[in-house]
Amino acid sequence: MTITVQLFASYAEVLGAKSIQIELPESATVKALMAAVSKFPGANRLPPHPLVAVNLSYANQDVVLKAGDEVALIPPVAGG
Amino acid sequence: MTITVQLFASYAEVLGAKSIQIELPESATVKALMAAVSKFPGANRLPPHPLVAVNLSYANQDVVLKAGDEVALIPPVAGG
Amino acid sequence: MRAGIVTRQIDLAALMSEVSKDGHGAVASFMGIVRSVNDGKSVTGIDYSAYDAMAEKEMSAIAAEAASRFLTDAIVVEHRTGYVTVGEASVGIVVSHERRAPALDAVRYIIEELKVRVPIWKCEHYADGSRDWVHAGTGAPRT
Amino acid sequence: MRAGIVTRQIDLAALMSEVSKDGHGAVASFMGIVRSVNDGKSVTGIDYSAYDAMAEKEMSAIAAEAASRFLTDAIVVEHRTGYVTVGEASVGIVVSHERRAPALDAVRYIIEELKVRVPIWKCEHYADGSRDWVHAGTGAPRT
Repeated sequence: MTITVQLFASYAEVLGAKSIQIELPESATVKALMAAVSKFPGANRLPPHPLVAVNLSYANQDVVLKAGDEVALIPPVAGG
Repeated sequence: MTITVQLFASYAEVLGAKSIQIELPESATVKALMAAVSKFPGANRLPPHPLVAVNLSYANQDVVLKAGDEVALIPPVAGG
Repeated sequence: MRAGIVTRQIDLAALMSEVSKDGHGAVASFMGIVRSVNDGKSVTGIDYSAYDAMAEKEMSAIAAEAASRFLTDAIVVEHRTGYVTVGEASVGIVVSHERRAPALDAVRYIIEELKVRVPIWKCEHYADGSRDWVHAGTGAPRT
Repeated sequence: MRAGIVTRQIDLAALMSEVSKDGHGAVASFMGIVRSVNDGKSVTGIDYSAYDAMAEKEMSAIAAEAASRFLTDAIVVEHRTGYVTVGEASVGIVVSHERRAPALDAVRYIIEELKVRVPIWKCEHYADGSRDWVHAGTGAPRT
């Protein structure tokens, strides 16, 4: 399955894109997703364990992804 | 000396005046003042120990009064 | 820093402009509003009276204490006297600060102290034509 | 109750009118303002960006939590995105309540939670033409 990962703020700058497409086997976890993300050019400038949101909620490494999930990497927040 | 005692809110209603004049010996205390006040008509409807302000500050029973002092009885406050 | 009694409507936006300060990142405010119901009775308005000179002295002292405790002098406090109808503000407090926590702390300090120290009184007027002096700590919870 | 992202100026007076509620005696507010100096550098403005859908979901969740904890639904929260110049508000929170303490508590709860949970980011622009992503907890104290 193809997962589209949205990127924001400093992460979008580091990876040079607003989103990236990741090809993953069915039932892959967030952990597998992040392993794939780490191979992208510029990903070495991401922190060790970036926060991930799946379908608008923060998700831990064990969450299982399915096709159509809305996935995003969340840089350290700084609202207010 | 004559001390003018300002009255406010419910105390002004109870004593039927915005201020009362009290005749006291020199160096009389707030306690003596209050003893004199308690003889005024309506003073039986004051609480046992009304707060007193002397020259815009809360004053205890031992404060010594002098001619020209600005004296007031302070009902329970209810601002805000 | 300014604290005083006013006899007109409280304009919170104006108070916010007044304390606005370059370099400050936080503005906290509190308004006390005349409630339509108190202690189960339908209220039409509150007639506030004050021992003006002492009230302004105490309000200024409270503002100065807040300035000293919370390290900002961008503080304004107004309490209205006279007849205030339901839904209108009786008191307005605005504090600007570099940071958010002390801005909120200062506002809270000021309203709590004001309630217990400042010689201001309220006479509630009810829909049935009656009226009553309201003392803090009696009857229904106060704002 | 309303919480959302806006791309225009925050009008706190309008937010206050929005939450105004018959029977409520207390209105508390907080505004976050873009500071002219941060971490010793002269700031001209902050470009705020957000993951809009998730930010609005989190802001709404925070408002709902505050409503449930502090027992009022008279809550409005706006966070602005885009370029916000020094002195302008980036966030506005207003809570109306019957009583003052929970009104102030709710405002504090909302701003504290917003700062740590809501996916919003700021890129500070400096007078020297440079810019930098600001992460909470780094550099100078944040408002």
